[in-house]
Amino acid sequence: MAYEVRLDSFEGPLDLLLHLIDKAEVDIYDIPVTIITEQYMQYLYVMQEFQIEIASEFLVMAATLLEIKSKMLLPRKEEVVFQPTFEMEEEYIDPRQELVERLLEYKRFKKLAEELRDRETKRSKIFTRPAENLSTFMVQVEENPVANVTLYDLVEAFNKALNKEDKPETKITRIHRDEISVKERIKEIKELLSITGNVRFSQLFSGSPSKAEVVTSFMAILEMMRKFQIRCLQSTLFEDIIITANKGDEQDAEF
Amino acid sequence: MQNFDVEEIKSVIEGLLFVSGDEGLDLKTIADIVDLPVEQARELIHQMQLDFRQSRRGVQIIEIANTFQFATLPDHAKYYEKLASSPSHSTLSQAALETLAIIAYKQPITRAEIEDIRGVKCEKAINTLMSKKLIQDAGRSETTGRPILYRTTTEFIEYFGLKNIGDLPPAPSIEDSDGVEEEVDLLFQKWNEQKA
Amino acid sequence: MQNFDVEEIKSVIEGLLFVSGDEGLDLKTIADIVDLPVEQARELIHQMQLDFRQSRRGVQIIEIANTFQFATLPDHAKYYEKLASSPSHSTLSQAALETLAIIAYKQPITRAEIEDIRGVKCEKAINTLMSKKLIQDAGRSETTGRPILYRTTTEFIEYFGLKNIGDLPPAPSIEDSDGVEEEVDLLFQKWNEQKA
Repeated sequence: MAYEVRLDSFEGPLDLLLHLIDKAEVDIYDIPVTIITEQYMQYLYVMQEFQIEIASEFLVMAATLLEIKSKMLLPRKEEVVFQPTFEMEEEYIDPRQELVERLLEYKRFKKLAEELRDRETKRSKIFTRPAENLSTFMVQVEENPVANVTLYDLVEAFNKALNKEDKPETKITRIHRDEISVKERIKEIKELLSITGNVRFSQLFSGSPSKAEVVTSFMAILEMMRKFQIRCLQSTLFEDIIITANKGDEQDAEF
Repeated sequence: MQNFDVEEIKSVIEGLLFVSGDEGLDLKTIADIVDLPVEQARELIHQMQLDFRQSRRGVQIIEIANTFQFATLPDHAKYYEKLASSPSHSTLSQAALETLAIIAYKQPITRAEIEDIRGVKCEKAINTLMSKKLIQDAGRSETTGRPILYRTTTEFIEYFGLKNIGDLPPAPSIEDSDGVEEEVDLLFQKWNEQKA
Repeated sequence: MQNFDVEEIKSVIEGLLFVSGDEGLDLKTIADIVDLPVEQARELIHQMQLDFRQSRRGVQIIEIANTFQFATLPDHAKYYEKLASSPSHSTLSQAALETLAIIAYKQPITRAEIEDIRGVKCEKAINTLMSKKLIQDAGRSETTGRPILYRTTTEFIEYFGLKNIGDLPPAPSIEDSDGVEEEVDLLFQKWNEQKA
């Protein structure tokens, strides 16, 4: 069999059918169903022989072909003539019609895919270079390059970057229980400060803290800053924050 | 520009395209910078494209995704392959290409609709195309189950070196099929509406 | 090269210099690629430098540290300034925004790590962000190859109107991206409650 070489190289049953029709050099609008079905079944048989897993779509198509074949065997026109008038007016639908339409549609996109392949190849033959870094040409008074971007957009962009994998649709709502309150956290930080005088934000945690823990701590610090109990220093963005106790204010603490 | 020195403006445009690299520059920006009406800038760029060919320059000006940019010549590919990376170096599988073709021409479209046309599952192809950013979610269909709709991205246009989405190869018409031809016309109509 | 077509070789060299970008190419590499003796290649490049000046090209070929590369013309600086501050240059693409978000939350981070998360190359996005001064080098990673680390700049905080790190919404973690949105919501909720 000539198509043995391409055994599993078909994209699906439609692809295989198009190949068989093409090989048999028959009109796609007038498919000799008996012949094509036989060849199709033969192909499946060969696949089986070679122990290639046959996708269910191929089997569904086999059933469809057999169905069409049996419908084609039913007598038509001659009989219709002897039918009562109202049934005669019913338009005869070729059992192959739906399949032919599907094949034509698929063939169209197969051609388009070839076109795209062509473009892909052409495109791969030309090269460009990355844009130059224009920062040396930046004038001192700069426009805000992110004037139209909000923080929300930034978070959104991050989520989008993280969530590109298809996620399962099931959503599990997690209920977060406050393991530690802001009040308690303030107390802990104060204790820590009374020993060391100052502490790094990162030192407030051991191991890998939960997000709730980080936020609670952060809010505790903000609260303490508001009450002038501590001072915070950060040399540059995302540098560790250094927390220093404000002398004399400890007594006022109401926590 | 007070003294309209064509050669100088061409020279400036060359420099602008050079520094913009594969980001390209749209006509409006070029026109603004050289202080010319858009149509005049377009005319100059077309002249430059001709100049470049005539003087056998090693680069050409191409139009991709509504921007102009420099690119090397296809005939010279063999010299550059070792040095440069091309965006289309990794070739897509047949399954991915077929899926992409269907999305490009029928967007927005659901996975089930694509599978109907291809006659096979295409979850894998869709995942590949998503991870290569050639397609993206386009909301959800109003039909039962509200399945995700897919559409092509700007990266898709860049990957295939198209001028814009309307620059897609025309859908081939199938011989003697009135129905299909009509459908093709309809598609084009849709495209044009989208472009407008 | 059997048939010594000078114009063709010049054309190839132009493309070579174009694609090699800022790194430039040394004479030996150029000569090897076009299959000419080094001296002949040098002679051709010198000719090209003259050609470029005579035909008022918008770029020039310069020799830096024994490599040849393209460079812009000093006289055109004002146009590049205009480009650097043009609207097209001041809006961020989705790719750039995603890259910026990843750097903001995971800094310091290498390009390879960003590409792992995004699933696509982001050299272009990084260049854009660098030229807009939204990110900067932050030394080199200790890992193999010692790749460059990136971090956001002071300008970044200013542009986003942040007062300090606390103004940046809490970072969702990669491990449980399922619940990311909910967690962010939850944190905002908590934050607002506290403020109230």
